[in-house]
Amino acid sequence: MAFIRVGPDDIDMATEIACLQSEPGEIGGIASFLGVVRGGEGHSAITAMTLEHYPAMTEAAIRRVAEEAEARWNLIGCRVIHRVGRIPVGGRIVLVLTAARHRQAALESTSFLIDWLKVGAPFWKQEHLISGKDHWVEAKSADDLAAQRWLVVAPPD
Amino acid sequence: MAFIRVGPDDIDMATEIACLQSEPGEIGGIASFLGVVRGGEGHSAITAMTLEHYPAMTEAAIRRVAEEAEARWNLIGCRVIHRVGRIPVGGRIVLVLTAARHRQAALESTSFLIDWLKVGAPFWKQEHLISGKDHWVEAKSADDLAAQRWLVVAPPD
Amino acid sequence: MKLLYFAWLRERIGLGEEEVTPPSSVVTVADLIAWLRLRGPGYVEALAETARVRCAVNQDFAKLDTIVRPGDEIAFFPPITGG
Amino acid sequence: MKLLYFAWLRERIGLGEEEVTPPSSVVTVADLIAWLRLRGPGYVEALAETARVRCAVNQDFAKLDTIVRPGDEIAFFPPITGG
Repeated sequence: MAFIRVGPDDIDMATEIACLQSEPGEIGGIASFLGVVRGGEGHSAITAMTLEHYPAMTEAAIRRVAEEAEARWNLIGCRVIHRVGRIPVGGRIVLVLTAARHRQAALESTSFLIDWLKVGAPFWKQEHLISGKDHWVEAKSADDLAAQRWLVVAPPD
Repeated sequence: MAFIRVGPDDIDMATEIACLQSEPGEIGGIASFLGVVRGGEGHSAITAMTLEHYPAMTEAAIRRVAEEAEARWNLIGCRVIHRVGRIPVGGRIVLVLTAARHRQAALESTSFLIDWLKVGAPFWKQEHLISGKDHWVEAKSADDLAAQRWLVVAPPD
Repeated sequence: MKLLYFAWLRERIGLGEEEVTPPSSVVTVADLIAWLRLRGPGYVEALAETARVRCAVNQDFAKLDTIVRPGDEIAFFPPITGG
Repeated sequence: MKLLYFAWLRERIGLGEEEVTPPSSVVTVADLIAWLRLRGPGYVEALAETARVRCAVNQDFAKLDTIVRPGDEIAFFPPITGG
């Protein structure tokens, strides 16, 4: 059963892995992706990032896709933790964790989920520049292309 | 600089991630693969696994390939921890951890490194069956094929 | 119907949420956007470029021709930047 | 030269490491295997199927026709099962 959490609390990787390992099943490999706030350089150097989301929609949307991944890759477990609110440079934003019998299922499903989160889950990032200005991050067309690798449909234009 | 450790000590993921994050550079994503001992079922149910290796060769071979991965995917950091000795069911065998500016570099290089470890680093696994018998794990041709995806050459026949 | 605004749309419109009762001539998301633009300069600024605006109707991603009905929850926001 | 045996080759031969001085007719890995098979049933059992035996000369993977020299460290082992 996919576990989803969206909220301001920091991500504790060790705890999440322990929870995943307590799932019944023959786990052979656990893959993960942890996204962190990049500081940027020069004019685009930032001190922190604020993540906004659409609460009524976020968890349900992530759960739907996480369950799709569980079925597609026959996962033993899957955890997606996405933070919202203000996160300083170097801070954790998102953790995707999947467990499977075999490594390829775990690695591919992790890749799939993070590619989807970039374009399919209603989050928006605002960067707080060192200059004091705030700046909403623009969506990247590269992210749409990455999601399309998995035949995931990005939200319609 | 790739960090490699081969030895009997357990793997502490949180510590390894903290070490990786202390590398200078603009880390945006950290990918990982953690391999654990699968219990098996029925006649092939096991209680533990023992990993043997070729000490004079292992670390040097892993370092060479980890540095190749760092260059190929422009990684900010890379840690490969491989345990040897007896490990119980559910225990951690191997951790591959990579950090990059962007998620795809981190995820792909992790996949590459674990695929290579399966066929290119001189480790051998012995399973300890519940029945009391010991059994050397046979190499899988699927692992050779996985390594070939990356144009990695498995040891010659 | 209940309208929600996120990210820079929220900032430009100046509120995150409101109840509206558009006339019966508002049938689709596109109609709703056109009607909202009449409500003031913040709305015009937020909804000027429909290419940069995304919409969800009752928590499902919607298109410009998606039908909107009284009682719906309709959210407007920029392209997603999650993960 | 120094020979190392790993995994089930070590078990069948009954030791993990030994120093040997093969005759000068032993030039390649294949020659060395043929000569080792004369040393007893454990060697025969371990080295019977060369398709299941891998070799490294001075910590580099080697083939049957790789040259071996006095002073080399030569390891025999099954196909790798790491990771």
